[in-house]
Amino acid sequence: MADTGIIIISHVYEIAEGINRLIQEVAGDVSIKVVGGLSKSEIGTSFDSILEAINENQADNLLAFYDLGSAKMNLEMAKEMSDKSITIYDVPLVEGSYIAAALLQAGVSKDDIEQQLKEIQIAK
Amino acid sequence: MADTGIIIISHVYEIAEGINRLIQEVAGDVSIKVVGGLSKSEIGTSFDSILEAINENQADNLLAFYDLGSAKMNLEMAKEMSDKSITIYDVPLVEGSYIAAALLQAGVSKDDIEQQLKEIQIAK
Amino acid sequence: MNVETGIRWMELFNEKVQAEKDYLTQLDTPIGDSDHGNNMSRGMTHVIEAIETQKPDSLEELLKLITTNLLSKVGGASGPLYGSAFMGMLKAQKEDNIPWSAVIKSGLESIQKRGKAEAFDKTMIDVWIPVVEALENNQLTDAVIDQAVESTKPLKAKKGRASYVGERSIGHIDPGAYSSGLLFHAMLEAEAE
Amino acid sequence: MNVETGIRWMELFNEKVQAEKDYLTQLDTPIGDSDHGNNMSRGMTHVIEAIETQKPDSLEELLKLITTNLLSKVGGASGPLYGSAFMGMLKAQKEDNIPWSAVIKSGLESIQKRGKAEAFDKTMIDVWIPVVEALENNQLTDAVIDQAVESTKPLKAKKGRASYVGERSIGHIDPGAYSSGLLFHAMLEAEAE
Ligand SMILES: Nc1ncnc2c1ncn2[C@@H]1O[C@H](COP(=O)(O)OP(=O)(O)O)[C@@H](O)[C@H]1O
Ligand SMILES: Nc1ncnc2c1ncn2[C@@H]1O[C@H](COP(=O)(O)OP(=O)(O)O)[C@@H](O)[C@H]1O
Ligand SMILES: [Mg+2]
Ligand SMILES: [Mg+2]
Ligand SMILES: [Mg+2]
Ligand SMILES: [Mg+2]
Repeated sequence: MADTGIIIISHVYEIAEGINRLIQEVAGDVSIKVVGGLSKSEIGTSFDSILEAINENQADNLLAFYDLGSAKMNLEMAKEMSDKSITIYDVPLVEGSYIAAALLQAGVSKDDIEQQLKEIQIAK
Repeated sequence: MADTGIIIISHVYEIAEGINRLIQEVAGDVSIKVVGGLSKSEIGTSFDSILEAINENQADNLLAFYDLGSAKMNLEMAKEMSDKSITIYDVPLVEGSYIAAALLQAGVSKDDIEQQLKEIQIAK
Repeated sequence: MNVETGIRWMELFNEKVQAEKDYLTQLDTPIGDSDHGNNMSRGMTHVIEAIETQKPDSLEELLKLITTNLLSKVGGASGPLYGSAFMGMLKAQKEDNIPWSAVIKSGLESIQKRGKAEAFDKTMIDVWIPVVEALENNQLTDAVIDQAVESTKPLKAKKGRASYVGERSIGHIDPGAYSSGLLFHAMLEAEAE
Repeated sequence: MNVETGIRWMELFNEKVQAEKDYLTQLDTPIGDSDHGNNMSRGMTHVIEAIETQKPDSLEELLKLITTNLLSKVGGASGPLYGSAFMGMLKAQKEDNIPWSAVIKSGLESIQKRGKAEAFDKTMIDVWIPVVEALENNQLTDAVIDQAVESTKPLKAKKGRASYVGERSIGHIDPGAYSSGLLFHAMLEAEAE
């Protein structure tokens, strides 16, 4: 599944960078791009930097994870403007992206990953 | 509910610090302590530093949030060795602690907060 | 609406946002994350700068510029929402002889498509809905706008960050409703000039 | 078991952990986060240092020192688990005339209390359970230990990080089972000396 990657969107720079370190540990071969904050110090998300992360990710199929609702809206806009196939999951940011990364690394198919993510779906 | 605080345990330094920034934004009056990683660079959790965070938190009633299972085990050991009243929630780390912080800041009771957290409980 | 009035509209909206920046943030404190003033101020500063440097000479160019700047510079939920609103207006405005009320309505629909909010969820659309209705009947006044803003106070939030505090959101004006109020007050003023 | 044998046990365990550090990490790669070697190496380095500086002169002191160092220095799930194991052994060992098999059994029970794993969940307890049984029958050998470690290979993980990869955990030896194997090999060696 080398053509499936992960993008992580958080309102905060450190959260995104920290998740990157956490999941790199178990998924060194998975293409992961993270975006956190409007800048290193400003909290928020922006459509531009999400689109940038989508483009920078080597993979054409992306599993996307976010923290709070407003990140999701920007993610959806970026998805609509991108040619890549992007699936946004309403699952816990840290826990969901960790599971997806571990499974991608283990070579599990996207369908099977979605099955597992469904079990931790939450209203966000 | 000035005597109710929050502790956040993550395997990664940046995740804990980032969550602190995210929830301080909505809960400036809530006593929050976070612990991330074994050190700034090493991923993991340790019983000692969790106990330290528990003690440093001004509040005697603590709502505790963690990322992955091994953090929970250390959290449980620290809970057993502390005199404070600590409740550990099996909810998404970022989303759960954000909701709890926002509600504590709004003056909502612990029971009502637990009701809301139950809705996002996951197997972790 | 032509491009000159449109530019004036944005200038007046910007003035109001900068003047009421602290109040917008204050509204976003009990039921949000205290950044709506900052968000709107940053976004509108960029819109004004872009107007000055790019000097749009059609309404279409103006709406495009507003859309991209709000989308990428606001930073909060209101970014993609106001961005979507102006994108919806841009699309509608391309149609021949479309009335202005229909353009604003298209903006509202885009906000709803993006944010999935319904009427009375205590969001900015609780201002947009009555404004569109009044526009359709040629009855939009400052009083109509103020009343719509005020009507968000008793509501319980069902969308956005305010929904996290549930019952506790009751009794506070929604910050996005207030900034939308400023937007429509500015529109009336620009049209009157 | 007396304090001298206990210290020798820890020295031998440390030697094995340091010698097989890379292999432990390798086992933790397909089904974990590639740190079990580092975790155990760091933890045991502290245990040995503490033995050298504190010079425990009773089994109780020794077990206490092992407990606190593993708890606070290992860093992974194996920290609270091995820490709990030695804490359980410490408690049991205080009873008069308790057989060593019962002390180890109390360690096992503490691991289960902490980690909630059952037999065949593909964790370290899949080594501890057969070891306790063999000890009770006075039949613990290196072969019994090796077989227990190997038995984790076909299992599907139900606890710990390996459980996240579900089916994909099948076919790999559990790293914590392997390090527990080293612990018991070291115990047999220390007792034989
Ligand atoms: N799903 C939504 N639909 C419509 N409006 C929304 C939605 N979510 C939030 N809003 C509006 O956005 C405003 C908050 O904007 P802002 O504070 O800038 O963003 P954030 O909540 O991300 O900090 C709210 O007051 C509300 O009017
Ligand atoms: N709940 C549990 N019960 C028993 N043993 C467990 C449990 N969770 C993990 N383990 C053991 O811990 C080992 C992993 O240890 P380690 O890699 O040091 O920690 P981590 O998984 O936190 O990185 C596993 O191989 C397994 O034997
Ligand atoms: Mg806000
Ligand atoms: Mg915000
Ligand atoms: Mg590990
Ligand atoms: Mg680890």
